[in-house]
Amino acid sequence: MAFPLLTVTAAVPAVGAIATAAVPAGRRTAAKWLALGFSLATLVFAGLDAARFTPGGARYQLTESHAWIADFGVRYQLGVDGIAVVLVLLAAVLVPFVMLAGWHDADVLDGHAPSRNWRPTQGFFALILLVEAMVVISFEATDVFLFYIFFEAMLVPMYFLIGGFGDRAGPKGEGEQAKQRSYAAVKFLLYNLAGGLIMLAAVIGLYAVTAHQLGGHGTFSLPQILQARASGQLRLSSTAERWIFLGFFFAFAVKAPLWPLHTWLPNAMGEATAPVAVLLTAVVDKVGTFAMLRYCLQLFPEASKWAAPVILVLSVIGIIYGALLAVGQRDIKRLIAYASISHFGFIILGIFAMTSQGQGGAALYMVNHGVSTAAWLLVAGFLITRRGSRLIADFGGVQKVAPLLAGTFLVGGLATLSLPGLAPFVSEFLVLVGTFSRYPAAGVIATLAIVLAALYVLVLYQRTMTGPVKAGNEGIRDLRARELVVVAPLIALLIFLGVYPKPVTDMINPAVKDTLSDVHRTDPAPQTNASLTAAAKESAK
Amino acid sequence: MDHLIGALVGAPLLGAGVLLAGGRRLDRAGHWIGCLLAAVSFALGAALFADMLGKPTGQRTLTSHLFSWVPVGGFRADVAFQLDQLSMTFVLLITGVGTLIHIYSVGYMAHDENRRRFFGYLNLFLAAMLLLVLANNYLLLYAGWEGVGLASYLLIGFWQHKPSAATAAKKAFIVNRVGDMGLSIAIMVLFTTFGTFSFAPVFAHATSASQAKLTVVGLLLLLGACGKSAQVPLQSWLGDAMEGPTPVSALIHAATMVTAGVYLVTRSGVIFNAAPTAQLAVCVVGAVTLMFGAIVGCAKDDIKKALAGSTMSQIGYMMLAAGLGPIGYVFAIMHLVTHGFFKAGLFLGAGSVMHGMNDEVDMRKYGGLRGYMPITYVTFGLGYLAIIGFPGLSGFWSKDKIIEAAFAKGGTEGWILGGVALLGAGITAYYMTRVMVMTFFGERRWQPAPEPDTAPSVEPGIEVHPGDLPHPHESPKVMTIPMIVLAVGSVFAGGLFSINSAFVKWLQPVTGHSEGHSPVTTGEVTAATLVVLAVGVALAWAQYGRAPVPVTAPRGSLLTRAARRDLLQDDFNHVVLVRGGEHLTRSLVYLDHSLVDGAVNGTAASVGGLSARLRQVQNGYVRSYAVSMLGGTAVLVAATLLMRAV
Amino acid sequence: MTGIIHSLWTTAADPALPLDRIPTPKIEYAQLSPVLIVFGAAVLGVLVEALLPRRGRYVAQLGVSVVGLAAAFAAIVALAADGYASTKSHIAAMGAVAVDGPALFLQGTIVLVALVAAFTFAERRLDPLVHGRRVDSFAAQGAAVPGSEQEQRAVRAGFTTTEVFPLLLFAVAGMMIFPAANDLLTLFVSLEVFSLPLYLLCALARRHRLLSQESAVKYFLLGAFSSAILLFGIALLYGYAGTISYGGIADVVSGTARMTPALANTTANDALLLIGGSMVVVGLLFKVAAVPFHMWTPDVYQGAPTPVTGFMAAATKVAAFGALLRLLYVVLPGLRWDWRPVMWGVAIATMVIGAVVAVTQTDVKRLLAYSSIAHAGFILAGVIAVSPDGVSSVLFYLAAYSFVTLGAFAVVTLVRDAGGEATHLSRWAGLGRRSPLVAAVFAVFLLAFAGIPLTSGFAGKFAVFKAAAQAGAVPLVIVGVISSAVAAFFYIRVIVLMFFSEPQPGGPSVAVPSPLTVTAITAGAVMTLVLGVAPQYFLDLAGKASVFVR
Amino acid sequence: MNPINYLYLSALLFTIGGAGVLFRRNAIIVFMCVELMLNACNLAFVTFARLHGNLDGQIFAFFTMVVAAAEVVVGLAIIVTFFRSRHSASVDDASLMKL
Repeated sequence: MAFPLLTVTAAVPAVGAIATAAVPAGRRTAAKWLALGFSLATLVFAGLDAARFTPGGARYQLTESHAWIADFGVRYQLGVDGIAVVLVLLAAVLVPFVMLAGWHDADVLDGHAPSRNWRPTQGFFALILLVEAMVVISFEATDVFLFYIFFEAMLVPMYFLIGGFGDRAGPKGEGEQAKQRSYAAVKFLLYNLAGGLIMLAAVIGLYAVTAHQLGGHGTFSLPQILQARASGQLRLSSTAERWIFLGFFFAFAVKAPLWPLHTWLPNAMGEATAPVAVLLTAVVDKVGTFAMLRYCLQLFPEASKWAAPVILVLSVIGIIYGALLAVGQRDIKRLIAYASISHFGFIILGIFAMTSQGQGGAALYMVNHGVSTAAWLLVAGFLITRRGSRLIADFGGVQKVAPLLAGTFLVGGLATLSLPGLAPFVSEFLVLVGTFSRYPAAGVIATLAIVLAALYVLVLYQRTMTGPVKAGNEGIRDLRARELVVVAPLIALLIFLGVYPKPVTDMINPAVKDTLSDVHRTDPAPQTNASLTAAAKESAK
Repeated sequence: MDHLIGALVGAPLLGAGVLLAGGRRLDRAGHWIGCLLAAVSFALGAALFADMLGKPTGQRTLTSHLFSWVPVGGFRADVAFQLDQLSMTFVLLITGVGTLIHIYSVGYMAHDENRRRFFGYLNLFLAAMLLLVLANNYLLLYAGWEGVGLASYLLIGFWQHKPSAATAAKKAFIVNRVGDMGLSIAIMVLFTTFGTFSFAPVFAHATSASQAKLTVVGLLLLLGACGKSAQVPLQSWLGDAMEGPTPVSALIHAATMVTAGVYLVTRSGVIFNAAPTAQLAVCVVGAVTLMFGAIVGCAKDDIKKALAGSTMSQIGYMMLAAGLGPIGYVFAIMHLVTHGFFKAGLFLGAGSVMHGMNDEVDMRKYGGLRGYMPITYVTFGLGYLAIIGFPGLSGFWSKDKIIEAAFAKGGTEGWILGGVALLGAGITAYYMTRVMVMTFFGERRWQPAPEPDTAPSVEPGIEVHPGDLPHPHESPKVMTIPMIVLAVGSVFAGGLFSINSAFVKWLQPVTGHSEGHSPVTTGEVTAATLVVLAVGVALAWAQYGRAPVPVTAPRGSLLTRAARRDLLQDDFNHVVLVRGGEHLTRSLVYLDHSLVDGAVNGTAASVGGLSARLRQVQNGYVRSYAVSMLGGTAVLVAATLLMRAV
Repeated sequence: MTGIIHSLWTTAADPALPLDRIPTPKIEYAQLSPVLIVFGAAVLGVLVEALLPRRGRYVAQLGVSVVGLAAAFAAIVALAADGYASTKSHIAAMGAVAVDGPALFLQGTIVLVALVAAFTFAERRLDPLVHGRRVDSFAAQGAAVPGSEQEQRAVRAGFTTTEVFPLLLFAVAGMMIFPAANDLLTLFVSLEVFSLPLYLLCALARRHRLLSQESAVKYFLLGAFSSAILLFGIALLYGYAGTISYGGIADVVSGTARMTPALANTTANDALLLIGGSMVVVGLLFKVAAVPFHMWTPDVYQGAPTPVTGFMAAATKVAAFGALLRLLYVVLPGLRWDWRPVMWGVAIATMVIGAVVAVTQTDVKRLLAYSSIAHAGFILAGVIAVSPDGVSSVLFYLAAYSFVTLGAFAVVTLVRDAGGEATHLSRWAGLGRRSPLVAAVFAVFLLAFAGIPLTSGFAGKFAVFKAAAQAGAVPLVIVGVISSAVAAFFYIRVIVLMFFSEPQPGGPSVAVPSPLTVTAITAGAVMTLVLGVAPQYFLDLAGKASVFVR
Repeated sequence: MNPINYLYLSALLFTIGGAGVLFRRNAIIVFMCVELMLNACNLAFVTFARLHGNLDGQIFAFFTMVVAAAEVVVGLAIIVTFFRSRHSASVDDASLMKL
């Protein structure tokens, strides 16, 4: 059999996690380098995946399939379409930067060692790698159950990352801070767990239905289900399909997060350190939107179309709502969190507009949002750690003392407000066009967000960076070499993807086409042709 | 040849990249690199122009397809250029004036430690502006459109340590974004209507689309134009934009960027021609802005703000013309070019004055400077004559044509528009004379040294020691030469263009042209214009030339005071938009916490309460446990029997 | 099984044959060997107590129990390998004991659990030395009054209650028969056989003896009460069917039995059957701690010595659910439509109340008690799906759950302060800082309880819910899912406490256990992960073992 | 007379026993009430044995007695230790653990 590339891609970070965790207490730095090494190795393999993937070829490529839990109709089954490949690559690209940015985040905890084997640093990096492994495999899975398992399991390491290694630059005292942290972590976990458990019911339902219709044993294999539905073996009753769809969608909507299920995100992002917050929004949450695109639409096309109007409304609300709240925030990280909520609204909007521009844009948006958020939030993190506070009011005139930091921060912000030439613009515009061409009203309202985005980004920049240097900001040093190594490539990537996104879109487009054919949707035709033919008819009469 | 188009954009882009990424090590050579690359792209432009002149009128359009930008489904946006006469005109204006202003800035920014960054931004602006005028499709145009917005943001806020500058920059960007929103929606409508947004196919099919659609597109494009070109109701940012260094005001907020709106309307002429309603809207916006700017210009004591007002009003002229359709397009562009010369010249002059008056901008503290800075005086004067439309100079040719065309629109509309344009000419004469006189004539009001109470008029952040008196002096050559060149342009350009209407012939293939049948003859228009002009000048002279000008501004009439405050537009925005917005966001923040989040926390709390209550049942007494068991048994038995019963 | 099974007693009662021709009952010793081995070991244990000097007893007892249990497990495996779990499964001892898949599977589980439990029973490193002697968690002398002079003497003399091992073995033997019992008499007797030792074990804690005795009293009184109810139910069933053998009753219920006038008379109305049936079910629900028969659980779990609690929580549930399954699937399948709705109600109440009440618990052992109640509810969901899938899912869940529970309670024994085990949650604050390893293991168990994927808890939960859903009990699944969300909340709370809150000064320390407890915990953890990651083998096992003999 | 009456009697006894468990405080008496319930069961068994004309019920009764005896042994042991450590046999004193 062929070399199990996908398995290896997921296994490398998993092994790395174990290895890192095993590093003895004294060797903090060694652990860091080891972890970084493994993340880079993952990047190499992810690159190989992308290289071996042939756009426009088979729908799922590099497939692997082994029996796993026959009783549950579960197979260990991997395979990637264009979108999955790109997202795996995204995760693999971002994690090393996350590690570099968080290089010293766990050191604080290392100070007082309550016990012999107290190794926060090892734990921190091991958990990051663990998250990466689980995210990667959930992108690669083509078996609903396999996906679900890791979709759920990744909550645990993420939970420890948020609650255990949280931000110590909060507005309140350490004690209060600890409370806030664990509240945020628990909130994150319970929200997502609740979503996941509802989904579990739906997953079980799916099994029951398939088992009932395919005779005896049910299946979770995505290709098999699609094939069975195509051949008419499998015909879900519309009620069953809708209920199961809702179960799935709920979980993904929590993860994504979609308004009004979003309230865990600001807490989590506010309390987690910037790198962890990046890991959360830029990498982990993408699983939610990805899953909408892959599972909701492909498994339940009819139900998706049935629910689309409501979902569109919710996501439009989310877009505007998130942006408005971002304007109203006093806390830098919470501001960025609400900005992300607005952007997730765009992604979901694009997915359920069900046009090739919308979905292609949404898929591209996942990548771009990942990169841009990483750039902006990481720089914000550097700023916060320097000042020891994340309240906007505590900053001012930083640009005078740390021009480089200010500049990169501005670039990140400009990417967030989707300035042409930077990556997010392309995807955002695609989503808007795609939405507009089917639901003009939604498209227009969503477009309001570009003004609001400009507002919150520039206001944040003005308050923190411009004007006379504020007391307490004199000491802020400009970016260090390590931090430049983090930021520069991200910015380069932003510009590249903004100017020449074709390599990515070429990967994505075939997958989008397949998905659209699953839901039996075609792009609305331009109206002139229609009007022309109409005129022709007129003249014919 | 057509590959040069890419290089045309590429050169300044390269400059921007090098200067911004280069870091401090380029500080010493940075500004020259900037100038060089600007000059290079001007040279390229000139070469292309020569090449274009060599070709027959029919095949003068060059196209060059670089690469496919965003291909998704039916959605194809390419990075592709189209260089026709219209674009060419802009290319020459942008790169020409741009290069001059680069050179000027070398002197003007000599003492700024961030000069390298400044030139980087200038180059970035050139690149973006060229992209805007060279794009062959609306999306690429939009990219350039926002690009110039960014450049203007960066340059207005160049002195970030000044809160006023930072605020002005932010304001400019956000107000522009409102316009951009219109433009982007317009693109969406175009895509859904035509399945493409490249110029050629869209214009080819334009007529086949429903009029309603075209009107919508037209209005949305107009919204975009209003944002970029500071037309009512989105004009409020331009005045504040004067916080930026003067060369920026000259290049971006006078000569080039602010005229992008006019370019957009002219470029989309086909659409507008098919949508009369939209066209009328353009005219109205133009006319209103024309008056608005002029009135504001009369009241400002800050020389740059006065000039900004005039810019606004001049662009109003262009918009008005562009709104007139084929009658006006050519003259809109022609006025745009001449205006580019003399307004840039005026701003540079103003800059030179401020340079000599250690950055004093209040004209009431000038006076009698003509002796101290003769070259500035002469060039500024020529620019002045040009803008008020003194016979023979550039402004005369272009503006009169617009006024004439306005009348030529015919019907009552024609009369109204024409009248407004004519009146505008008079006011222009008035406020420009005012500026001229207050600055260069009369007795000098800049001694003794500025008292503390004048601090507000001094730009904050720049400390003024009572003791260092302004010692007016002529600016260095590197600054004066560009001024001279521009002055020459503002004297002769208009004339050259009008020699057997060369300009009309030049642009006609792109924009189309038709002589409207004017109810009034050219002679009559000219005469009328000259009359109002004379009146305006005379009034101004009477007010400021003969009588001494008070150093502190008199309270003035209600209109004056309103005009000083940009006719209360900012106050309106503040009350309605800013305050309202703040309240909205604040209440939303509260709701998010109490309602959306509260619901969840509430559920958790209620579960906890239920749990606490159920706990009480577990009271530790064996006998009560036994009761629950026996009770349970009874219930179970009963239930089972019931199941059988039903 | 075709034909009517003659139980020992009916043949004897048959007036047709004179007394001298009573056939000697036929006992298949080989097939009963597992139980017999354990009984033998137990008796041996008693002898050890009687004959060996004090010093030698501990080792001897431990040896006897371990060997006995291991041998029993070997015997079970041998039987299963011999096909008694599937093809050759039949009813031994003149219809008293069934030897079939479920029986063997559950017996295997119970024996393994007991083996691990025996290790925790024997742990002697955790308590500080008393008069230079190592002591375990059992009272020096059960009879001695706490704090009395007599107790002092016993302690000084270095007494230890090594009787716990024979007690354990007797209980195990009873539990092994319980799910295999094929007539009501065996059911009742075995119930008492495993209950009585447990009552005693509960009373034998070394620390907190008052609590321990209180738990024993409560357990005993309520247990006796429940067995009385069970017995009355049995009486009524017997009255209805005229026989106490499962098969016989089933036949009568389904109407395939040979009609006698008496039978015709008693079966005339089903009240006897329904009341009797539900009372028997109540007796079993008490043992599985289903609402509203759960109230003894928290008190007993808290008071009993933690090793005993672990054993009870794990093994009793297995045995009782086994018996419940057999009763509902073999005796009362004919009444499915009567008991199913009722069981629905019980299951829902159990899931919800168990989860909700646990939210506000402050004692680890009580918390685990309530969680065990909630889990009983989940398992009931599987029981309700009357299908082979349902049986196998329940079997799997029981195996998975019992090891998680054992492990969890074993960890609880480690966290100690001056007063013995520190079971109050507030004392656990910051445990993750002090000893990350122990905290991590406990966290794994908690996550398994919460049903997080990749743990055995998830596989089990999925199995039962899947079975329930396929049997059309979708609402049950949804309630289950929601209540497991609630349950998740308090498991998470403990994790938060251990990892994210500052350790309090003078907080408990984690004792370094002997290999015994280490083995126990490791076994729990390994099973948890293995059954979580690669459950297929065990699912197969349970699937093969899911057919009851009749 | 009609054996059914014995059944009524046994039911009555069972109820009395149950009531006793609920209402009496003294552990010994509570326990005795349980024994009473067991005996009620025995009565039922014997009656049914008579009804069905087979011996199962009677045999069962014997077993019950044995079991009951065993229960007494264990139960009394527990209750006695309990009593000795608290000098009270009231089951209501056994309420240290609650909630």
